[in-house]
Amino acid sequence: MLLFNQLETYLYLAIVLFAIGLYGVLARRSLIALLISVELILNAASINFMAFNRFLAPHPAVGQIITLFIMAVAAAEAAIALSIIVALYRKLKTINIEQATELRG
Amino acid sequence: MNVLLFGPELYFLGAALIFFSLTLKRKVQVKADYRIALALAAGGVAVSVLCLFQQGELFFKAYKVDLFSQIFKFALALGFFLVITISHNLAQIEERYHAEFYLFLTTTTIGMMMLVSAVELLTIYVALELSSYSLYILVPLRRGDGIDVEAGIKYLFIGAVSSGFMLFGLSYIFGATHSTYLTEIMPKMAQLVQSPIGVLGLLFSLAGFFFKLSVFPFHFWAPDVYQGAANQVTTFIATASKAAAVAVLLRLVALGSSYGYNFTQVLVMLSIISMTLGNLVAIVQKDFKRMLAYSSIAHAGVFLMGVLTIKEAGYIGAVYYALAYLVMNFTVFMVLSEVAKDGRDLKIVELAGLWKRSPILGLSLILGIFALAGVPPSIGFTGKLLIFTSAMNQGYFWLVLIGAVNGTISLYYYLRVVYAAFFMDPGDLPPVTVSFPTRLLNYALVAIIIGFGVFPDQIVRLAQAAVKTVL
Amino acid sequence: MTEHPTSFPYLTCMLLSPVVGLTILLFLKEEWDFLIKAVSLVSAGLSLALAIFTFVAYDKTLGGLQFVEKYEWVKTFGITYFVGVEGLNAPLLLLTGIVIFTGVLTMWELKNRVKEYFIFMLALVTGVFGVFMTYDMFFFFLFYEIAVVPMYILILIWGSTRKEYAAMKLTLYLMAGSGLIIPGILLLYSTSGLFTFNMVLLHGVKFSPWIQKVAFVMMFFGFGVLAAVWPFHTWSPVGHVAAPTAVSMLHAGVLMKLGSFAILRVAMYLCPEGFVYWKQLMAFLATAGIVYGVFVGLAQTDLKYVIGYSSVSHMGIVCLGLATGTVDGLNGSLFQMFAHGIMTALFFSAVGYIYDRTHTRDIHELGGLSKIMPVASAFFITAALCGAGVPGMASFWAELLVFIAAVKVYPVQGLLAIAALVVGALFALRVVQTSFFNEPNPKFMHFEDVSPFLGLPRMILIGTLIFFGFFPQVMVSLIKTAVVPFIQGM
Amino acid sequence: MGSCDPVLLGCLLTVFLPLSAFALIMIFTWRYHKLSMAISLVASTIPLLIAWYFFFTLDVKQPIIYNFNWLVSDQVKVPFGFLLDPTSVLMFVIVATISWLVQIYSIGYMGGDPGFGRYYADLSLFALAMLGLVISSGLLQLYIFWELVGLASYLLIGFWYEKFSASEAGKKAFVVTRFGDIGFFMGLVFLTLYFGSLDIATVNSAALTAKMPPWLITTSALLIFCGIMGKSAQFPIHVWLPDAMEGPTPVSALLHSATMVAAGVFLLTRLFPLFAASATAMSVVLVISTITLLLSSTIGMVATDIKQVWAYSTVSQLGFMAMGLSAAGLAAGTLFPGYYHLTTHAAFKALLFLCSGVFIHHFGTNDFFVMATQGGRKLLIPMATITIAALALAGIFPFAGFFSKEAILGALAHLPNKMWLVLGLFGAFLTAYYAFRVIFVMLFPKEKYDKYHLETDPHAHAPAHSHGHGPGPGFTHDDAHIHPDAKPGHEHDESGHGAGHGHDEPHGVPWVMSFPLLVLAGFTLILGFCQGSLEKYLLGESAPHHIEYGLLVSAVSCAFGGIALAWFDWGRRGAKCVGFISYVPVLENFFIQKWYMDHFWRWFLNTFIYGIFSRAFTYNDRRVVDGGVDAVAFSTVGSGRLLSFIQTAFLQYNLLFMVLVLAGVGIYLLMGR
Repeated sequence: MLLFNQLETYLYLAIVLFAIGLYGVLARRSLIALLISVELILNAASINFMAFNRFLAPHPAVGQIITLFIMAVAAAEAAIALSIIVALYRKLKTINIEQATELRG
Repeated sequence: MNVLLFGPELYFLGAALIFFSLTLKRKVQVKADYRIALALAAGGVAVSVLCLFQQGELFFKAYKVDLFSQIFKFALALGFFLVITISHNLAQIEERYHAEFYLFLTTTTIGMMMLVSAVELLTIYVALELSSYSLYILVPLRRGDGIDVEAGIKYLFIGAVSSGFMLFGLSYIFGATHSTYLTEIMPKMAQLVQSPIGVLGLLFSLAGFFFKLSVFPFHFWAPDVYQGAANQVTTFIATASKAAAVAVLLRLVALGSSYGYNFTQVLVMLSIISMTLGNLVAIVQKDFKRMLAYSSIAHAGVFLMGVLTIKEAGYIGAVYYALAYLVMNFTVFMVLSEVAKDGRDLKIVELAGLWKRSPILGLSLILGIFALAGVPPSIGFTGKLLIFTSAMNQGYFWLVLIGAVNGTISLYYYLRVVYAAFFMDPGDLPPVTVSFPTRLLNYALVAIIIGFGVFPDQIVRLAQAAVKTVL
Repeated sequence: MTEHPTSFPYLTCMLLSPVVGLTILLFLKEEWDFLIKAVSLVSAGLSLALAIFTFVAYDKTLGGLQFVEKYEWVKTFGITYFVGVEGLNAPLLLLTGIVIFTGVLTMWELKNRVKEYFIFMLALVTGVFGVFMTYDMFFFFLFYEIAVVPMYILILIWGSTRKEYAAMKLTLYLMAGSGLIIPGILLLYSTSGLFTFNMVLLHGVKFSPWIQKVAFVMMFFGFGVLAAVWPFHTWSPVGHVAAPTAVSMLHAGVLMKLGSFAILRVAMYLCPEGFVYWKQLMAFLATAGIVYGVFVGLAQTDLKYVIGYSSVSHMGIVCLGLATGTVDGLNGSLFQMFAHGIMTALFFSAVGYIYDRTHTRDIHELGGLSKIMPVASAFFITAALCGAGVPGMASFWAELLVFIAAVKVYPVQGLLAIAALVVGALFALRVVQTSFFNEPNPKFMHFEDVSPFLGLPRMILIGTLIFFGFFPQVMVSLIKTAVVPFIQGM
Repeated sequence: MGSCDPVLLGCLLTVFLPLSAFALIMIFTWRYHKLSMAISLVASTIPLLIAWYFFFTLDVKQPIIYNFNWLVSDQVKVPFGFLLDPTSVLMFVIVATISWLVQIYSIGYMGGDPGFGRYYADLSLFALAMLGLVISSGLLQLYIFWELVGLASYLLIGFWYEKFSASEAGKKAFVVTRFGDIGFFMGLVFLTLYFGSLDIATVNSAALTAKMPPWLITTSALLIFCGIMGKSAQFPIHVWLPDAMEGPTPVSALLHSATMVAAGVFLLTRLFPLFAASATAMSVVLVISTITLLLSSTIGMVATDIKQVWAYSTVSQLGFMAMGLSAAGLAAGTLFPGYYHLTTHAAFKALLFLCSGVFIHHFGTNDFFVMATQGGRKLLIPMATITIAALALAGIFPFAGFFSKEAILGALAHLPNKMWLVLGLFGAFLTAYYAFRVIFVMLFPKEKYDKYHLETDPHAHAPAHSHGHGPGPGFTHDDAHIHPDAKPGHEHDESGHGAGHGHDEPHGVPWVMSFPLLVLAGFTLILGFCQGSLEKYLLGESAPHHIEYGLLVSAVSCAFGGIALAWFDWGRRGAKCVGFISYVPVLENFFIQKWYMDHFWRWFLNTFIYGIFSRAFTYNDRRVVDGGVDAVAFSTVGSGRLLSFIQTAFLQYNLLFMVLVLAGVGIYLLMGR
């Protein structure tokens, strides 16, 4: 039970999550997958906020509020990203990032 | 609470609502929309001037209204207005989307306005995202063969990743200081930079702002977006959003009186690399907007130079230069969008013989370009010199030296533009007709560029007063 | 340095008359050819008149800075608008006035894009006047760049041979120079502790030797580029060849002096210890320039290249004079700045006239011109003799002073420089003989000689040369009033 | 300076009249020949009167000195002033007289020349410079006028500039003398280092020179002597003088025989005390002048161009004067002999040239063989006068040359080493020979001249060489500075001043041309008998004039020997009409090639100045210096091109780059903490 009462646990969890997200962003080629990975990064941040708030913060609610905000923002981001992806699909007939390589140099 | 404190933001919110209602109506009236937008933008400038000297705090101290923020709000309103003025030929955006264009332009302006006076981490984050997301949408609005969406998608993901970094960093800062209020974080900064968490937090959270300012290594979006987006959008990104980014960066960095040697070294390195990389790569560009993108990367380095002094002089320089940059960069973009009536991407060679096709535009172009290159008599020269001066005062000898040398390098590609505009034979390129208002605008810009370059005192005083409220 | 404020802002008027001129030109129509020229001539003439006035009205017994105007400009950064006249810059202001006036007259036949030409030319001149008269480093640098940059366009549009290359090279080269100047200036500014750009105040500050050495060497090379100090001279022949006549006149005649004057006014004035530390190098480079210039010029076949390299050599003499750091040397050096300015202006205006007619500058192709256009050739020959250091011309005295001073301080370099005079003479006469005293080239038989009106500017220049050749004291006594305290202050 | 002192006024007039004449003619009247001539004549007559007035009435035992500040810098002070003492006044007289006579003469000689006005302007310029030089009070001022003299000579030699050889000769003269002048200037600088002022009186004051370190005296003296070598055409930089004969003959008479070239010797006398203070310097002078004497007289024996003969004789006589002065300096003698010879030489050499001028003008050729065959002796006055002059040159009693040569040989005789005396005598012998070679040829023309002349016309030799040393790539003919055979040819008279006159005149000589001849002849006759008074005038007391008969005899016998040989070779009926020298063809060719001096200089110039320095520097300038600059520019652009690859088109590479940099920075911060 101790494990769950330590700040470090959550921090490491967050770091792992962040790393996974980052890896996904760099490794996956499908735009959808990229989007998911970005969400993971955001969630890692949220976990941090929650954890810090739970273990350290004087004010009980700040972290949670922030997390709520992050979720909202992430939702908006997802919407925008998806819309752009759709636009991209309309024009390039693909959602594979490898295909979008017009601009260079 | 005094409504004027929140005046500009409220005004633009209202404007956003109006534009939103415009988007709803069935039939497309481009001209009407444009007139409304112009009127609203002018009103925005007026309001921001009106609220220039407001002072106070809002929303439980999460939102600070002071001269500094108000000046930048004015700058943003001005930038918005200027962009609207050149939006009379939105050739690259389908008519039925014009209202959306105005709408998102307004929302991003609101986001930036909130950004410049936000003093609480969450507020900053939200404001930043608000401004960014609207731009994400504006970029692919352009009709085109895919480079627009490509630019949009790149912009979005680079932005998302850097804001992810920022958020992660902010969480660490929150953890290390148990607070989200800058005023409470400020005192703890000293030991913050001692703890690894603090350092990483600071570094990561700077990522988001560097992204906005397109500082190396967060600059990758700039060339693609500049080239991919419609000229007006690019103009807005290149002028107003730069100003906002500088403002928030100033506010944020001003927190710590000292970040320790290493951290400052990092900033110095980033500044140097941004300048050098931007200038060197700009040399080989063919596309005008893309070249300007790289020049903006270089300028980001200059701004950073002003920021990292963390001294009044440097901040004055940065503020002055931010305003100057807004004006001179806009001048160039204005010429660009006037020459490229159909909103195409302009190759540098397409400026050929501009002096003959439209002398007044030629004049503005050469002045804007020389101002960007930091050639007197121009605001660009004065601003740059002020920044260099303050950096030297802090003893950054090599930084200044490299900056000065970079000035020489940059001159090379700026002169290529002058070469095209003043020497190359126009060939069969059509003459450029300039409407009377635009002509007036040109004269005004020329007057500002030279006038405030030679007589900088007023601006400097204003900037000084503003900076006092931040530091 | 005592400062005597002025009752009437002469200097500001001198500075503003070109500005006003070009502002008027902005609103004139491209077609109103004569009007444009007239306006620019008037504004140039006005500033010339004021320059002559300050030159004559300067009170030698009073000494110090006169006609001083001083206003707070940007308090926060210690920038002041501070202009004045003393023995150092009075001759150069006069020089600028004469050269721009004659320059406008010389370009009277210009047809292509007249309006812009005169706009840029006047802008350039504003910068030059500003540099010579200001005592605030901010404005000094501001005007310095104003003077340098319009050159790009002037060469680009109205130039001749390889102009794109030349223009770009020249501008970038000079800008690279100012890339060194800015840090140098700012270093002094920030280490002075006064946070002022006012040179007179900074002169009072005792900078640490290290700072002085660094700042001096940076500014020496930075300004030295413009003064065509060897080996940073290669822009100058190329640039002069490419530039249109009046621009070459201004550039070789006045702008190069800007560099040497700046070395004196900023580098030596503010960092005396730095000067003492580096003066050996200065002397060496100067001598190298002198010898090098004549020898390379000996192999040139393009009139303008020849002149360009002779300028390199003569600017070397100026620099050598500065390097001596003695009163004689500085007197000579400043006198040489003036004399060489007039001389080169004469050179280029003569060549310009010939080139406009014959469309060649190859010394073999124009043989025996003095049969066809005796007056035009007479102009060139006068300049050439002046360049060969013939007595009766202003530059003779300047060189005399410099050489005597130089031999005292640096015997070896001094004697080398003197020896270079032989080659100098050889080199001048070679050109004169090949292109003027020779079988006339039948192609050019039909060309008519200089008309009195076009002859006027050249006559003015020759008159100046000879006047100061016979009455050197007029100039030297004025220069001395500033040089003596300058040396004592070092 | 508006002083009422008549002497000062005179000096000022002497300087400013020719100056204003020059200015007037050059700027305004050069198109109007008569007017220009009038102006110039006025401007030369008044100085003449002043000169003679000074000479007779002014008491200059105590030098009269006027000084005004011309240029006062800190330590360099250049006064403008006049110094009237016997030395300067005598030279003043000589210069004024001869230049006046020449101006008279030129009316006839140059009449109808297109550049008549310019010619007189240049003459005025020369008068200004020469007079200023003579009476200048300070060495710097003297140097200035010295340079001006050079300028004038440049203009006058190159007067017919459309003739390439003429302008070449002018340039050669200017550059070569300049070469010496640089030494002169350096010497002056050295003196200033010691004296501060360059007042002639100061420099000459024995008290100061005594205190001077010897090395300094020697160095400066030798350096100044470089200038003298240049002006007075001493070996090895005498090469310009023979070419200078390209100029109009009166010019040769005025500048290149009587006055300008004498300026060098004048300077030597001017600074006699200084030179005398250094034995080393004086012996160098002696050696060089002796070499000059022999070299030029030997060349004079084989020249066929009459002006060349006199030119070389001038060189030799100048050498002779220098010998006299240096000998006097070494043997504690006085400057009188050299100076006296200068005076007499001025008279008879000018006469020689003017006479030859008449012939040239009449027959339109420079070749005295041709003149002879065309009946040169018909022109009585010139024939007579030229003979007188030749006698004087040869040093025959009672002509002026005799006395002055005696004086110099006397000075030589005082030297411990008699070799110099012998050489001097030998020189006298040769002089007599080549002088009378000309005279006899002219007097007793033979038919075979043409054949002979065609055989050994120097034009037939050398020409291969002149353009032979092709100046390397990049250097075209205009760089061929010194033409080993740049001799005034016949074309001169067709193309040059022959315009409109020359042969067509019926006979005889216009009075304007014969009058100066007679005057000069008169001088040649009387000057000899003024020796005593002149010496008294110059030195204050006339040294007791004991004549060493041995010397006298040997000298006279040398002279007569020379004449006799000339008679044997050329004069007598049935003479073989070949110089005795032609029995040694090698030597003869060597002489005809002027000891290959021109070739040497040509080679020197081509190899070092053009070949090595100029070309190397130019290459360095193009490739190294400029190339370096361009290289920097190119590398900048190149690096930009390279860096632009960072911006890949592929989103995730960019992201990766971004993340890596961020990680790097993070690690740096964590480590560096």
